[in-house]
Amino acid sequence: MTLLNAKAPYLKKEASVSSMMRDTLIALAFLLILPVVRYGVRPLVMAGMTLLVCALCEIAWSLLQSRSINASDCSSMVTGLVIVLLMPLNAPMWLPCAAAAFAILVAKKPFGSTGHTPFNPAAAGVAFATLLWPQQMFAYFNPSAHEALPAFADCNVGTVPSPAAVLKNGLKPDILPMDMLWGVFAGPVGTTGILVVCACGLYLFLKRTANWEITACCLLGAALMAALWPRIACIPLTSVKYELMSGSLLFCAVFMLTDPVTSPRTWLGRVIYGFFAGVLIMLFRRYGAYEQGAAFAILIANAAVPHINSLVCGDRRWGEELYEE
Amino acid sequence: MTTFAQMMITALLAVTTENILFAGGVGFSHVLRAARRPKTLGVYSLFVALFSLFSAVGGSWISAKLAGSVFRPVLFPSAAAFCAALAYILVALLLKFLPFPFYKQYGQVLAPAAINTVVLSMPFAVNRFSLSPASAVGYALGTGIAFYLAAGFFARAMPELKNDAMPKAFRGLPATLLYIGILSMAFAGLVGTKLF
Amino acid sequence: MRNKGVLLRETGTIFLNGVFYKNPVLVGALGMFPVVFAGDDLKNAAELSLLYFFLSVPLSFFFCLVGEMVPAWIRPGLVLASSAIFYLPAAWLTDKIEPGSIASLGMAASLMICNSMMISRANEYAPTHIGLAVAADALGCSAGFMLVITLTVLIRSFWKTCTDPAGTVSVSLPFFGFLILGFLAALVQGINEKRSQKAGKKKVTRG
Amino acid sequence: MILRHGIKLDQQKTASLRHKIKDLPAPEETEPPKRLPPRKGELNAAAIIAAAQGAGIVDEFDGVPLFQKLKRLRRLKPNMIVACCFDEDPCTTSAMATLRENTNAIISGLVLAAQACGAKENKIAVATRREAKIIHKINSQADLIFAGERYPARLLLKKKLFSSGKNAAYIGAQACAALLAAVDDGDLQTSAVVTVAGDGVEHWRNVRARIGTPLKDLLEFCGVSEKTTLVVTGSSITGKAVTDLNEPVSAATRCVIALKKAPKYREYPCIGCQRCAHACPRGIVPWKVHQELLSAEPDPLRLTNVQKCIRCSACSVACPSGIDLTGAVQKAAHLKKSGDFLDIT
Repeated sequence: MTLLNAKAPYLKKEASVSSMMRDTLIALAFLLILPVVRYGVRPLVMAGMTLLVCALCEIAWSLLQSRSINASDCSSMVTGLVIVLLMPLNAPMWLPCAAAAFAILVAKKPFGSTGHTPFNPAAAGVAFATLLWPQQMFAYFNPSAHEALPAFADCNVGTVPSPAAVLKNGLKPDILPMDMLWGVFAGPVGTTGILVVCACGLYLFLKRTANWEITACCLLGAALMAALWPRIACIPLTSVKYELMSGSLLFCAVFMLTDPVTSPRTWLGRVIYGFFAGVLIMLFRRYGAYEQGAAFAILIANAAVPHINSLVCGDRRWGEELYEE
Repeated sequence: MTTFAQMMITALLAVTTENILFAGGVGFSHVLRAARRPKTLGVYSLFVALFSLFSAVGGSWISAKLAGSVFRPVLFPSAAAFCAALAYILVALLLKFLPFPFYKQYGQVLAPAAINTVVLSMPFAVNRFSLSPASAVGYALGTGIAFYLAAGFFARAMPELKNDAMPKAFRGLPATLLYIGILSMAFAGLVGTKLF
Repeated sequence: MRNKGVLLRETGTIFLNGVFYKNPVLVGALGMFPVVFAGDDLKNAAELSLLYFFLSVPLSFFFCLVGEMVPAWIRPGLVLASSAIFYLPAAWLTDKIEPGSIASLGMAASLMICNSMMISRANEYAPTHIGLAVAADALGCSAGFMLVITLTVLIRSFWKTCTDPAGTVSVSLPFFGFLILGFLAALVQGINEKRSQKAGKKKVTRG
Repeated sequence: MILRHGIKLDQQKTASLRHKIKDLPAPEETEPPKRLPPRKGELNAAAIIAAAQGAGIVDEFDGVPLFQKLKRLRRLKPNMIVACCFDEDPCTTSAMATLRENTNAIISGLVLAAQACGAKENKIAVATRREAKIIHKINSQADLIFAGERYPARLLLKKKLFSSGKNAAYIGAQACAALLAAVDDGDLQTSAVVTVAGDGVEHWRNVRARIGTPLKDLLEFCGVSEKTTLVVTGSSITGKAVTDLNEPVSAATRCVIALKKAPKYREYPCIGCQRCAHACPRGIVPWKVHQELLSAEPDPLRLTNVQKCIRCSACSVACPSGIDLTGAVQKAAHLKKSGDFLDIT
């Protein structure tokens, strides 16, 4: 038997970037089960199309760069799935595909894939879609009306304002906070199943793929803002419950904020980052132009990460020339 | 007390919703120039705040005087620019003859900080948001702070935008422009419509 | 005087650099505000290019003559003052060609006065170069500016067709302009990279 | 959580611990081992050290000859001596097997070592409470301390004892047993217990082999399969790949691992997950060192305490992106030590 010479750690490691991405993918796929059971096969078709577009963008970009195609891990898949889960179910099929293409081709690849993206690609994709197609992004179908949703075609069903929209106009959503838990209310595909999102979040924290402190501090910040300045005239507790469960705050806190590439490096930095993101999300909800301000808030929070890093890490680079001319 | 509170509110607005840097796209060549020299960043934005203060007050005074004339859309900007130029020359004169070597260190920062689109857009912002003189001062200070924050963000992000994992065509300026694009997309979510 | 051929080729390269290879907007990141802010329909683009041309050529010539005599620390103030003065005839001329254009442009036209591209050209380039070079550079820059602003307008109008009725206003927002500028700058940088590699290879094969 | 550095690895120890230590049959023509001359005077420190020197005992804890270590310890006067009967490498079980099989020999050998270097207390370090229960069944009044299962267990134990104010010395399990044999019946250290593990070997065993037997016999004794492409000695994390199999077994080789397929890690860019900083027991931040080396001109002032690295490569194992952080820290230490950066122009 010929023996070859290999480098030091010889044991099979369990945590690698692709295994972390696979965990996130499993957690995201879990979120798809509830809508598929309730509304038919359309979510699966949507997710499939978006993943296909992500893969095509990756291949096109590496062909353009004449670099080997299989160098990519499945982080673009995660971006695609996150974008699909933030879209309404009756959105036209090309909407998540356009957002995913923007996320991969503009927010991820030009900055150097995976390790060097300054912004979370999924957040950039959703922000782009919200800005360019606001009507399609916030037209949620009525879940309790039980209309059949076609698998492929664009469905023209009656749209109903989501609790987040009602909150934005300062009224009290007619659905009680407690039965918002079961997720039978108008909202994006993945964010309505509050219990499922919490379960997937717990799964990610236990497997140490995501850092729990970011999500905890984000929810804390948002709850504090909701309690101190409630948007609707009610006791602070119900305002906190409505704010946390409506819109995509919980989903973004668990899946988009905990992306290790765009979060600070130290524990204290992550606490500050989570709290800052929670407060920003609430500010965007109150003063923003659209009902779902989470994606924009995450972009600004990601821009502040280098600041938090140098603030907390203490590698005082501020003094001398950061970028030689 | 209320004028001070008014000033603070407009300053806060200048940084968030009425941020003419990100939502208006004004003066980013100067933000990048300031970000490339982080040592003089603080003084640069201080000068920007100072000169936008001059032009905001001067602008509202000039628009009051030129209210009647028919050539208002043409005369007003050139008058405002002229007064900004005068302000620069005065400040340059003043600094040159100061005892301690202030000018030698920050001299070459003074010129770009005084003559840029942020300063000249002040009178237009004052008209657009119909600010009272006190809140005009607040707005100018707010814009100075917004400039400082934006330049601080870019000074930190610049080393990250030049790594070698990026394709060669995107290194340096193109990545910075995309970075500005995505960040102003976030602010566009806050404002929603055209600022001016 | 160097012979005519060398002089002509040099001004040619200065002009070409101004237009594409060292385009002040895409490579120098100067004067992005009009492109980003007002670049959403062809009429605006044409008027702004005209205004820039009428404003920058006389300014550059003026400073080509007088630039040496003014001390360095006072020159930026003088540049802004003279640009304010030159703005009046320039605005009058553009208004003559397209009536009502200055009023419709509003802030974009008036902020042309302190356009950082023109200011830096007049402040640093004009005083130290001979008349012909300054003329070529001014023409090159205005042609480059027109190229960039028309490209931005074309891309934006394409995107306007495929967005939501409520989404068209966000296409003309500055963030979209910056994204387009980012990709155009990457295109220019890619071409420059290829040119320098080819030049490098050619030098190696010949040497 | 912040204090307990190091990483948790999935242990593969049960397979080789189930069986007793097997003796590799020595080839026939070797003559029986000679004996030490019987001791004349009474048993004092110098006599113990002379016996250790005579028997040529090599301490497998750090590969230092035992008599040199005892002489140095006698000068340093530690107030505690610890017998390390735990294995930090997930596949190795040689120390635990020796402790399980001759517990009393190790205890009395430890007493002798304590007497040799004048240490007041002597303790046996064991990995987990479960292990301690087994040992207490054999010999109830052995006092034990726990080293835990987080890799690198040795350094974490040293840190724990150092922080509790004890100036401790460390000695290997097989060295204690060999010391007792040398002092009581004067025979030399001729054999060492080696764990043979890895998916290239059919049944994983602890084998007591004579020092100097080539690895080939050891592997054939445990039934090595033809498809093994990689043989590693030392440890599965910081070990050395062996290319020719007639390399001799020394007292310090604790395990031999035969693998069918060398594990290949695809390298991704660093995603900043902070696991390497948590894993490093010496307080180095490996991802910052890696980032600094990648920057245009690495600034040595920013490579904080890089020279304290003990090359346990816990960071390379912890890194999900497969970056060779140990190599990066070594390069940084070399850059910092070599001083070729001092171009103050």
